[in-house]
Amino acid sequence: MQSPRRSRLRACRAPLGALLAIVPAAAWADIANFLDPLGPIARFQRLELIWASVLILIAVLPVLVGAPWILWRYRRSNRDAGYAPGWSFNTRLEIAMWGVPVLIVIALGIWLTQATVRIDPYREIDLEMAEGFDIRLEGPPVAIDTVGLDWKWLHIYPDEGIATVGELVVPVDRPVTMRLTTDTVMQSFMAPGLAGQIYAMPGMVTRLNFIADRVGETFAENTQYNGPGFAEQRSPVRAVPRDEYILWTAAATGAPPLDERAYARLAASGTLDEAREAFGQEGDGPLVFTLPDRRLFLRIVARYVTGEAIAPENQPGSPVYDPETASLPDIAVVFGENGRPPSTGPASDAFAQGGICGAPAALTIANLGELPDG
Amino acid sequence: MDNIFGRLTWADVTLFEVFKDPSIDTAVASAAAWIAVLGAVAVVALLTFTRRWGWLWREWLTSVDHKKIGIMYMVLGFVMFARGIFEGVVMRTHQATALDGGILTPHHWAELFSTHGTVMIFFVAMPFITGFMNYLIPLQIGARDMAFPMLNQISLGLTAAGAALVMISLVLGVFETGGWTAYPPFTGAAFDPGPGPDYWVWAIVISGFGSMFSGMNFAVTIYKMRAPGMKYLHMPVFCWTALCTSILLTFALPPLTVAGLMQGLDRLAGFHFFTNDLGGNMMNYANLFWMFGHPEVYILILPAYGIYSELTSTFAAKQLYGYTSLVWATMSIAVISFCVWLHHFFTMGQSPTINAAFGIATAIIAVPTGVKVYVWMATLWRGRIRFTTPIVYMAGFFILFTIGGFSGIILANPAINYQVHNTQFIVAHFHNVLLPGMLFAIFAGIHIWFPKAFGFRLHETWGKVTAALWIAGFSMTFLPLYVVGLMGYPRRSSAYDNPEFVPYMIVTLLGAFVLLTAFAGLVGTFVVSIRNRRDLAVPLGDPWDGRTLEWATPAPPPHWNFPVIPQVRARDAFALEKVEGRPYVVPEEYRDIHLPPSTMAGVMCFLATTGLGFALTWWIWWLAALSAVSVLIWLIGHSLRDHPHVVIPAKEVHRSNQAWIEAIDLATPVDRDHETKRMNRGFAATDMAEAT
Amino acid sequence: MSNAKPMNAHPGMNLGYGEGAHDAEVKVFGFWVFLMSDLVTFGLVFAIFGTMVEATAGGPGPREVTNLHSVAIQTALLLGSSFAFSWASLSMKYHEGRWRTLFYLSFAATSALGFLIIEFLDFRHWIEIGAVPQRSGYLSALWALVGLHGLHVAAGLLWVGAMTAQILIFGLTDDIKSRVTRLGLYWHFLDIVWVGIFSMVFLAGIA
Amino acid sequence: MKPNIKTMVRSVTGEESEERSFYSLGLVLSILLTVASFATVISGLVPRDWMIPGLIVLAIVQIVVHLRIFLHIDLSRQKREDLLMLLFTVLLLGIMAFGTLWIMSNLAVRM
Ligand code: HEA
Ligand code: HEA
Ligand code: CUA
Ligand SMILES: [Cu+2]
Repeated sequence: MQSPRRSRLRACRAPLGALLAIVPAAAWADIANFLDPLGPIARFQRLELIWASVLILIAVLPVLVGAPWILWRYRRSNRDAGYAPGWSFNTRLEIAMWGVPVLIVIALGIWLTQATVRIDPYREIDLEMAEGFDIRLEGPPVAIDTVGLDWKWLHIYPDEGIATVGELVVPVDRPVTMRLTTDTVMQSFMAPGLAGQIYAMPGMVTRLNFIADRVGETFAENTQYNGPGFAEQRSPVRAVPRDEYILWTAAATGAPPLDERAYARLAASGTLDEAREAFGQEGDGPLVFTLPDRRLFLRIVARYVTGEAIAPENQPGSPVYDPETASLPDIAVVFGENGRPPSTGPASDAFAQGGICGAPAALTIANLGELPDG
Repeated sequence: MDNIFGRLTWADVTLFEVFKDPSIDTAVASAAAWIAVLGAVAVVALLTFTRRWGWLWREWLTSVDHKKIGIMYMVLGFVMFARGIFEGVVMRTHQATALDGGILTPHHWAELFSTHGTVMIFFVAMPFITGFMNYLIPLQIGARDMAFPMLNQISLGLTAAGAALVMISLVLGVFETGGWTAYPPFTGAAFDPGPGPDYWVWAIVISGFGSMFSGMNFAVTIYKMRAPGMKYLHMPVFCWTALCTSILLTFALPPLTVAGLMQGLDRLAGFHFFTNDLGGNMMNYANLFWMFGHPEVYILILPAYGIYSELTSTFAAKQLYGYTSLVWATMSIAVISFCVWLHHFFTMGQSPTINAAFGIATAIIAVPTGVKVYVWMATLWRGRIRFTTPIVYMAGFFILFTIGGFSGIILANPAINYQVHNTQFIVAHFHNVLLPGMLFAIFAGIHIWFPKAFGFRLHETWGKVTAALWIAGFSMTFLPLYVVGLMGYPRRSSAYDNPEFVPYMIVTLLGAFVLLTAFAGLVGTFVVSIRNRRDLAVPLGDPWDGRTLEWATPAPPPHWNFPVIPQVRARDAFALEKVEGRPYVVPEEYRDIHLPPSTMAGVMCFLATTGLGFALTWWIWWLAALSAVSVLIWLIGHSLRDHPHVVIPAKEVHRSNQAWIEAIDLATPVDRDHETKRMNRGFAATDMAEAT
Repeated sequence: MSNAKPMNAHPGMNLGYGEGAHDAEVKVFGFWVFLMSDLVTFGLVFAIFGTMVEATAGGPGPREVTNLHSVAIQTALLLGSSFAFSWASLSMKYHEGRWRTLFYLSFAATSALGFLIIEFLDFRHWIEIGAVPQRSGYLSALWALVGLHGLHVAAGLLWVGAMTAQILIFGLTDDIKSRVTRLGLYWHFLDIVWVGIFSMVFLAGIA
Repeated sequence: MKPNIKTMVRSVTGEESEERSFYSLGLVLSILLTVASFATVISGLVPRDWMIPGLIVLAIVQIVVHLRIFLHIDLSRQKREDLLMLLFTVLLLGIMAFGTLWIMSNLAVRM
């Protein structure tokens, strides 16, 4: 690792920055964000924001308007205004003071509960939910496994057999069901144009479900500070028509494989630019790989629940991490039906792990040899 | 370790970094280190030159007088505030240039927001709040001192030790870079072997003990030391808020201590509480931290609410509207604040049921807070409002804090929180409640009680201009951050690539410079006021037509506060007496007054815990053992000696009180139209009497 | 302020009425507040322990670390110590002279010392079987919880030592009595924490 | 104003023996409850599912006994403040500890 005080950003950025400064802001106007969403979940969140604001304003406007007025009206020099130094209680006023906020909070509470349950990030977008949001589903869910690395996101498409870094591509009108973890410190994956964020934590698997209902571009970023390259952990998300998606996956088949060695090198701390350099890629496009081992994601999760200490040399993100010797365990976490972890399972004693959450007690671990494929 | 300095080496001294590798970045770092060192040297030199060491030692450092301890807390707060503000302005400057880069390295940027947050919360806001409570509580409840004067001094020592560690990190080594929340595993040994996170851990744990002891001390003082006749419902609202804050301090600091110590064990001894491997679980840290962190922000805001309550009724010359409602609101905020901590990690993956439950609990806090705001409006209603500096702050508070609370309620909705969590929206929210909420109250409070503590008022024009700058500067600096937050700009990022942010960033930079002017205005206010202290003098002690007991003493009050402990009959004790026309009665009989003796316990604890924290940070084991053992031995030795109370003879009490009463007899009362004029010597003609 | 009521509520505080009693009452109440804060600390460590019972990472678990004989002896010693302390308080309250009080105090201290020794033997055994805190989250939490209690007992012992010296120097003055009373609260409080530990950590661990 | 201690001394011997037997009762109860706890786990008489709840109940009862007898918490007026403080602490601790267990166990299932 470089000396932390030396900029890892500026070197590679100066030319790029100069370029961007010329590119007019208009280029950014097309990029979707929370205020200009690309999918129904984010749109719903925006609606929620508007309605909650309106409700809160009922209680807040009287202050914003009333306080300045009172201050002015009852200034000392205004002898026409009344003066009631002993006035200190009024039942009706008390009822209003307590009652109005209570009513608003009740409304807010009901509202918020419904909204929270409705867009639980773990909830897969099925027909019922699609109906609720008034959208069409034009195909089965796309499974994406996302791994947070030091300063880039790795997106694994297990069904397509490919993986990307620096770009997330999703087909329009097909739900995306994403599992997330990290192979370093805690991060938070956020795609503002689509669904907001969820934490990704080592040894654990969280979920995020979303769907894009129009073609367009937004971005995905990490919002949980994780070191000097943090600000660069942001990459485009493209929602593309279904045919284009198929073309895109097909085009990736010729890409280099993301085998254990390549993964170990990718996991080393570094921004996307640095990763491109490490893999000898020119330009500023994403890195694309094919996926020789579809259990890569599950093996990454398993790294933290083997029951053995992780040597710092084997811990991506550690200052002494050594990509040349680092390895992943030959075991993987197994999920039960519905992609849900089974509550009981044949966890062998050697891998008894867990803790209520430190490592997913509910997941089970299996030797790679015994794993069912896929 | 064979090195007697543990793992501390010459390379960790940051003073010369700029010469080794010149850049803006190292210049800022080295300049900060030099300022810290030269500042300390300057203070030492000044004290030596003016031969003030003995005075400092006798009158201040060893004093157990709650008033002096309160003032020392404020001084500590101001020193750290200067650092925090400077960092804030540097950060704004960086962000204005941060389209794809910026003037600082990302690592230095991280150190800045981490120290800024840590310093502002733990070593600015906390000392300010504690300082106010120290100064005011015994005076307002009619007591001579705190329940545990020596412990009070020790608390100050521990807080100062934490602050000292943060200052030392400027010169030796680096500070932690994971923000004031210091989430592991990022701050764990595997990812950051140190010393930064160690500085953080020990500074926080040590000063945390100080705050916890303060909390207990205040709580017992208010429970047990009230003047005879002062029922709970006779206490000034500030005391109520202080009581609730003390309870929060007592019960909310343990989670922080536990989290901090566990983090320390992980780092120093290889435990596995929050590590990635072997069953560690960083979610426990988030959970523990916010179990402290949320009540913490109410610890900061409740006394501020207390100050606003005193302020409105004093400067509107009216009885407080809805006292009972305020008391209930305060207590419910205190209790509910323990039930909402999860709203800081809605996005961790728990079920929607849990999220909704904590979201609702959070929204409920809007009710008592709203009641408070309405109560203050009702208090001003039909009052006779004087536009002194505190009222200017209050006006800013009404508008700006309400906006901050608004965004808080928005955040409390998990569905929306998924979008704005960890973005600049949060930064806008919490500055929006911390500055117009807490700091405005502190500044207003300083304008109100400074004359009590030092015997002269602060300059009004300077004060008002400063307040106005502050309001304008705040709005410019932080309101634009709401917008960029909604556009998805994460907090703590050193750079961005969206050019649309640039105009907002430039506005906030200008705002930060307005704030800097405001800070200059603050310094100016003090300088001008000290220069004109003769004209501004209010030795008689009641410049604002005050309502509570502290105004019934001269300014500054004598060490023993009250010649005889007052007998209280009702709320607003002093105002009542003024209305009834017999405010300054001469006691029939004076008695000897016993006061607790001076002690060097606070200084001892300061030195020992600073040494301990420093030693644990740098693995200097002998120093750690020495500090711990020496302070233990000292404390035990202290308990084996007799410490007779200081006795103030009745004669002296009589003499001093008589002098004050006579001065009042000679003075003419000043009405409210002239309260900011030179003729205000602190003997108020009350407005209320005239109206009733 | 001085609510004129006999202050016999706390054992050992036969201070009658007035200033002295008020002062003692304030101090005892203050200490009570401290204990409540400490209770929260312990409670949180318990809660963390609860979240980590399964985080053994393949290392030694509750069954390996629990030695019921040793736990039973520790429990007996601590209870005995607590009881001896109450006798010390009573002897102080009923003015049986400082030597009587010191006699009971030394009983309390010896039992507590015995407790610490047995606990130390347990710790040594844990280290021998590899149940060190560095092995797993569960063991970290275990050591933290049991160790925190042990540290409290050790601090209490130090305090008893200091108290003994104070009693020898000053005799049983009002001030000293109030201090002994506070020490007593602390002593009994630690016993309560131990009840939590032996039931929830050791017995529940092997249940 | 020093209270005259000497005059109050031996006039209260009835109270003294009462207090001594009260403490002894505390000791006996504690021993019984402790034995019961151990027996719950090792006697084999209690079904497994009942062990933990049984232990919790026994521990709570014993804690109450300790509080009442050794720490002198009761409902009399002078002590009400201590009691309130205790109840308040238990309330907060309940919120914090059960909140923690609730949140963490839920997270465990969802990860
Ligand atoms: C003094 C400090 C202070 C205060 C007073 C508050 C007050 C509030 N805060 Fe804030 N908060 C912080 C300091 C503070 N906060 C800090 C420092 C953080 C970030 C920590 C970090 O991550 O670094 C934070 C973060 C934070 C979050 C987490 C955001 C996230 O990380 O995702 C949330 C979420 O619910 C929140 C909510 C609230 C609410 C609901 C209030 C309420 O108390 C506000 C109540 C006030 C009002 C509502 C206005 C007045 C009311 C009326 C005029 C009428 C009644 C209104 C209604 C009926 C709606 N705050
Ligand atoms: C009390 C707390 C407090 C205060 C006062 C401030 C004050 C300021 N803060 Fe903040 N800040 C935090 C608490 C606070 N902050 C916290 C907790 C964080 C999070 C850290 C983390 O991420 O972990 C943070 C983070 C933070 C960031 C990082 C945002 C990010 O994550 O991207 C930035 C960026 O610019 C910033 C800026 C500022 C600025 C410019 C000021 C200003 O400089 C304020 C300037 C104030 C003045 C200049 C005072 C003027 C004085 C007067 C008017 C006095 C008048 C008085 C009398 C006359 C008596 N702060
Ligand atoms: Cu984090 Cu499970
Ligand atoms: Cu909060």
